[in-house]
Amino acid sequence: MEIFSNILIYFVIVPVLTLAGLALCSNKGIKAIRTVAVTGATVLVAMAIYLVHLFLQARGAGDTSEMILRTDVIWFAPFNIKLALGVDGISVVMILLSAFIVFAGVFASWKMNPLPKQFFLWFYLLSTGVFGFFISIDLFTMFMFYEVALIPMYLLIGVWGSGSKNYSAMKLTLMLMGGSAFLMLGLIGIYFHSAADGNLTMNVLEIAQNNAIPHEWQMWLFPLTFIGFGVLGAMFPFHTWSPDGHASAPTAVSMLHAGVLMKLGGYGCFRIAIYLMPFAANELAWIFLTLTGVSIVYGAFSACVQTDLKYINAYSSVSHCGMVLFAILMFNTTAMTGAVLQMLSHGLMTALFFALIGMIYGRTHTRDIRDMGGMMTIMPYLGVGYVVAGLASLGLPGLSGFAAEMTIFFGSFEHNDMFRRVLTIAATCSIVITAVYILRVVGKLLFGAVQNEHHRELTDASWEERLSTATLMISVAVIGCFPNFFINIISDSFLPVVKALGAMI
Amino acid sequence: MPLSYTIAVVAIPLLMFFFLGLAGVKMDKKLTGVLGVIGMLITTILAYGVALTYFFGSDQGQMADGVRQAVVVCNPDWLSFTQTLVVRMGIMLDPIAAMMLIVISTVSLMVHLYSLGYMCDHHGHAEKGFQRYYAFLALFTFSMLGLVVATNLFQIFIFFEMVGLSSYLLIGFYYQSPAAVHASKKAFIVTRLADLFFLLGIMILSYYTGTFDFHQLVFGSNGANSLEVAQSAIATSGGATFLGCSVMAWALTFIFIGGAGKSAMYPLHIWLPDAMEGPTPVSALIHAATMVVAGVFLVARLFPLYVIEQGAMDIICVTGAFTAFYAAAIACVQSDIKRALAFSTISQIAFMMTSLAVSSADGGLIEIHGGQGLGFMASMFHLFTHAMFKALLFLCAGAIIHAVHSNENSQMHGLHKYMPITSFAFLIGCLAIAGIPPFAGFWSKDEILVACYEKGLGWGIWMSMVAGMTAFYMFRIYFLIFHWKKHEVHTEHAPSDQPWTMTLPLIILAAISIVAGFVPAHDMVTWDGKELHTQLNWTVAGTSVLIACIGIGLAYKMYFKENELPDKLQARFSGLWEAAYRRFYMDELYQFITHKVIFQSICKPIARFDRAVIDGFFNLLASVTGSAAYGIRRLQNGSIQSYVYVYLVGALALAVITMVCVLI
Amino acid sequence: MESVGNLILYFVVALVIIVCSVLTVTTRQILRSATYLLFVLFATAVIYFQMDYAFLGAVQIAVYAGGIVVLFVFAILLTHQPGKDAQQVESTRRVLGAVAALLAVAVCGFGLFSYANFCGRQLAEIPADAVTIDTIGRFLLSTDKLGYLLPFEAISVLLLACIIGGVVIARRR
Amino acid sequence: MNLTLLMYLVPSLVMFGCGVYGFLTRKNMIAIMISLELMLNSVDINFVVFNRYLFPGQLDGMFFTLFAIGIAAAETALALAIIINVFRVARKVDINQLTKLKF
Repeated sequence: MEIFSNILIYFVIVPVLTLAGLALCSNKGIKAIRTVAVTGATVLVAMAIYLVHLFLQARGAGDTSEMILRTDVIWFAPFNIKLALGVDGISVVMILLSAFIVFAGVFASWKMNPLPKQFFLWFYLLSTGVFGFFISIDLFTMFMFYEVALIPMYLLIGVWGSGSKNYSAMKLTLMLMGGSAFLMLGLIGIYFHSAADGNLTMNVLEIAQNNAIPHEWQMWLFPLTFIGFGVLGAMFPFHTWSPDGHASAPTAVSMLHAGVLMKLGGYGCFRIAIYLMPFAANELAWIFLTLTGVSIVYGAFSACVQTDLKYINAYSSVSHCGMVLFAILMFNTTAMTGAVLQMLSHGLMTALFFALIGMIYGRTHTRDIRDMGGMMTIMPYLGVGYVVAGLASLGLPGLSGFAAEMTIFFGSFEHNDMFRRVLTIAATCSIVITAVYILRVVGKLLFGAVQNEHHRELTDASWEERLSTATLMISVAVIGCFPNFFINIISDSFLPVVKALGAMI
Repeated sequence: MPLSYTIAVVAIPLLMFFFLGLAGVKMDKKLTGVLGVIGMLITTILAYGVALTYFFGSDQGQMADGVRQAVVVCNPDWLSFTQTLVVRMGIMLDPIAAMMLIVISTVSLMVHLYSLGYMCDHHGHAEKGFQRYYAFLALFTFSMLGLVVATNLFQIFIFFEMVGLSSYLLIGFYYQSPAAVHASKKAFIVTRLADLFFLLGIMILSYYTGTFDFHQLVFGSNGANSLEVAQSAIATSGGATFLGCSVMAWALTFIFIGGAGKSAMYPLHIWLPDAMEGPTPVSALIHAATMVVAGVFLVARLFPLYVIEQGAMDIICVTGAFTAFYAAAIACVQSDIKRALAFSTISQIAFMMTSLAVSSADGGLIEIHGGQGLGFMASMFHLFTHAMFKALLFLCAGAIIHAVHSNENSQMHGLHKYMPITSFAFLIGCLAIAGIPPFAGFWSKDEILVACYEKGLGWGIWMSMVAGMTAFYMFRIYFLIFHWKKHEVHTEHAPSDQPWTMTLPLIILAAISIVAGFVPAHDMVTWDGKELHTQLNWTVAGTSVLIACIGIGLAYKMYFKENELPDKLQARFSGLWEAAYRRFYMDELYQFITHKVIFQSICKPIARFDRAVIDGFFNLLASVTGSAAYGIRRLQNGSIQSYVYVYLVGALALAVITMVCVLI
Repeated sequence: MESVGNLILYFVVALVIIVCSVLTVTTRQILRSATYLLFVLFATAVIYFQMDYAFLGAVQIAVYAGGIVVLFVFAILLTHQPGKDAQQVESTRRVLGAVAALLAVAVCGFGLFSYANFCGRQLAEIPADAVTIDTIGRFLLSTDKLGYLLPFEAISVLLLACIIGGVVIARRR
Repeated sequence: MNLTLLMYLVPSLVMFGCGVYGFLTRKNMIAIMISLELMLNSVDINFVVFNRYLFPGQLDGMFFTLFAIGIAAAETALALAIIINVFRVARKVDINQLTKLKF
């Protein structure tokens, strides 16, 4: 089979094999379960790094095609549905991000209890969906994997969550499904206008090439798809699943959700909504720019007064993910590159945050910052990790957030109209607000006197927790220190889009 | 020494940071401290070598036609925004960078050494977090060095953030004390707010000029190497205006605000006094000698642009002059020795700012004193001397605090007898800052005053008055600490001079403070690289010395021996005294804005809005759907008889309809 | 012209059906209800005989009267204490039921009477050997156009399923 | 006087009406089953008489009735088995009181 000679398909096959392996483990055999899960994650990381290498090699060898590693396999001929694989720079880095977060997530849920086997089963099913989404360029396949990634979330939160988990799981699933409903409509609409000559197609590249969606249809389909993905990208005012969902989700699920799943939103907004409908994107950008601009400031302000660690982080995610969508809507290479960097940065940093919060919560059994204090003396490793995550979040040079945010701000500022300028300046203000809430938490949680004497008996991170967080910390630092490496991978991929958008003006 | 050694100057502290931060935990505490000092010593030697090579050598491209050139040692790309707009992480040596290398490495080395003693308790045991302390010091030194050798504006911004971070970490070193945590937070957020403006300024500037690079900003991208095209940056902006001012004026003002945040200019000064919660050597290094002058350095870096934008210059000038007076006034009444020194620092930095800003483009006095260049040179010179004597003063304060365990001067009094070396060192520092010849401060302050008088008589008089106040409050502190009345010994340990690790830096810095004024700064540190021919203006110098002596005399009268005069004056001007003591209520204002306005009136309502309205909407949607479903469920009541009934009625209705249709 | 005997038989049967049907659903004792049902079923069987479908009539008696009613009686006896009357149903329900039933009768009756042309058909003579067991057997097991093998087999499967179902349900747990 | 088709349909109709009434009003499940049998039976009669009067040459109606009787037997047997089982568990056969499985 031709398709099995394409490395991309293995990004789906490996999680599926891991699933199968997990299914064969007995419920009690925690060691076997861990071994299988870690093996799967390690293989994925190795493959992701190899994929980056392949990509750089291809580009270095002068391959300027939009997507590399293309393979098409027909699934359902009547609707021209294919398993169309292909990656460009953006997908490559997203796959890399996902692999790292899955890896860290496995270690973060090392002591998962109860039902570790079932947990990892759903966990890997979710991963399958995520990887599948990033490797495919066929609308149907993308949507299918998108759903595969969403559904396990319900069980993962509903079964292994904490707090009002039923409510949260239901809310999260329903809101995201609501988004999917919009999306589905949008995708069907796109499909039926995908070609002027009647050769309807699901392939994103072909649709973009045909550029046949009538303008009046674009005006309908663009908001549908953008909102559909925007819900997952926590766009104001569709973000409220995020605080509750994250608050109830178990550690690794929060990591994967904030770290990767929310990126599906940004990626989809770009890859489907903007890429395929440049006309409507240009026309309607102002609405979504306003919404995302509001997201940025609103999320940051909301985070300032929360007392639950996970809520703070969830609102902070609203702010940061708002920045992703904001930058994508700026329609120039710099800002869009910044958006992808921000996705990477936010993914790693929030995963780190959630991992640490999970670990702290696992020890103190509270997430209320008013009940904690002086954690730095008790658990220095986790404390340092939290500070690093916080600094990355508030955009300190040398950590990932800075490079991403600066690229976004400078890219956004390239526009000469007052509307975008004002929004950019408003977005820029968020760096101060971010500093306020991050330092507030760090000050209350880590510094100061120990609030609760029982906390003195708590232990610092165990080896698997150290491994999990260290992976993320190092990744954050690597992106922050060598942003140009990533920018070189990413930025070329935006040229077709920017060109298409430019042609509309 | 090859100038490329500057890379090592910057890299060694960074490596020390990682080494001490990661491996230090497992090492003996004292060892980490010694390693830190050794690392810093190497850095200092290299920095001196590089700086002296730059100033006195001529074989590495630093001199051309008698003009000192900036030498770019390396300039690799770091972050490419677009093909042309690229952030580079480079190393550039020019007069002010070389001078700053000396300042930073000297003070940093002194502080490293000093901390070996200071960060120990009386039994010589290192404090908790000793390694962390040295790691942070190394991080700060790295950031500051990176800042001064920056080749472009964005790199400065990056290192502004980095020094902000190190400052945050070091102020909050005693992280279990709520005051320290609060102070560190405040310092970070206030400077961050300023950095926001800095960033906006950079954005505007880079948008119109398409570059971050200083060289290109000043000389234009065509590579022309003369100051006649210095206006290129302004020219490329095409005269764009915003709200009536040119965008360049906006950009430069914003960038100045960024610098004002770091340099604690009014009204962004509020973090600096609180920052004194950190260990005293840290205050000496960061909050007196190096980081706080980053703002001055920034303005000096962009001086060729500021000179052209007179509007921005005026703002700096007014801010500087006001801050100098404001801080001096507050310093006159503070009882906490470190706070008093902090306000003194603010005042002195404001001197430097003013000095930079009084330089004007229409240099009518060029033939006499070098016109616009004089203020620049004076400012940099003062930066240099101030760093030395203010570090000295802070380290002395540290020694005193270490000895008496209090910051309040009411706990000190009459220490001269017990700590003679410290006392003399402090006295030298005071004389230097007061501007008594031949101490360092005299030379630099004199140049500043000259530059001010050239700007206008009013400016000169104002700044002279502040200089007098400086002399007064410094000697007030000195007399209150070392004289006033006999020291009461509370504990069994009488205060005494501290161990050699702490005393040696005092002696060295005192020596520098005496001789630093003779450094030929006017030959070395000028804005255009040309030598500046100055001569002592005895009218100004004489006046300023006289004013300083009056200030000292007043202080002597009031504070040398215990007497009633200060209390009487305090009672007489109680309102003014109270206001100055409470720092003219700026902290309360900030407190009000942050807590009452931002937290209570913005954040809380937004959070509540989110829960109630947005979340409420979705919950409402869900509950409406739910109750509708519940309502419909009633129809499905499970009673087969009612189903049949409904079915029957339906079937009959259909039958009737059919029949009606058929029959009609 | 019918024979008088046939006519009388018809009227008796019709009377039995009508009266016993009404009694079946109105009597308060369930056992009586089953008994009246038995009469109705017998009367129905008589109609089948009248229609010359002797086999059908026999089946009706054997399966319905002999099987089903016996089952009913068993079920009733298993679930009711003898002599204890079922309580009277509430009147609204009765009224509603009556209205629905009368409406149904009225509508259907109206329909019947308005199609009097075929409702007034006479009974046609058929050959005496038209519906012998033999014929029925052939039909049932034939796969021709009018054969009933498939439904026959379907029924047999259904019955098998019923037997198994009954066993499963009735099994003691 | 002749026995017309209508004359057979009328008792059948009455029987059906009684079945409907019984089905709607009875609370005892067995009684409901009895009413059901009445309706079924009336339909059977209709099949037979329609067949006999309208298509005397064919036997479809008769066979239909035959099968209907078979199915009715099966259905009744099963239903009664269920009822008895329910009675075993709940000790009652009144459908108004059997609400365990209701939402």
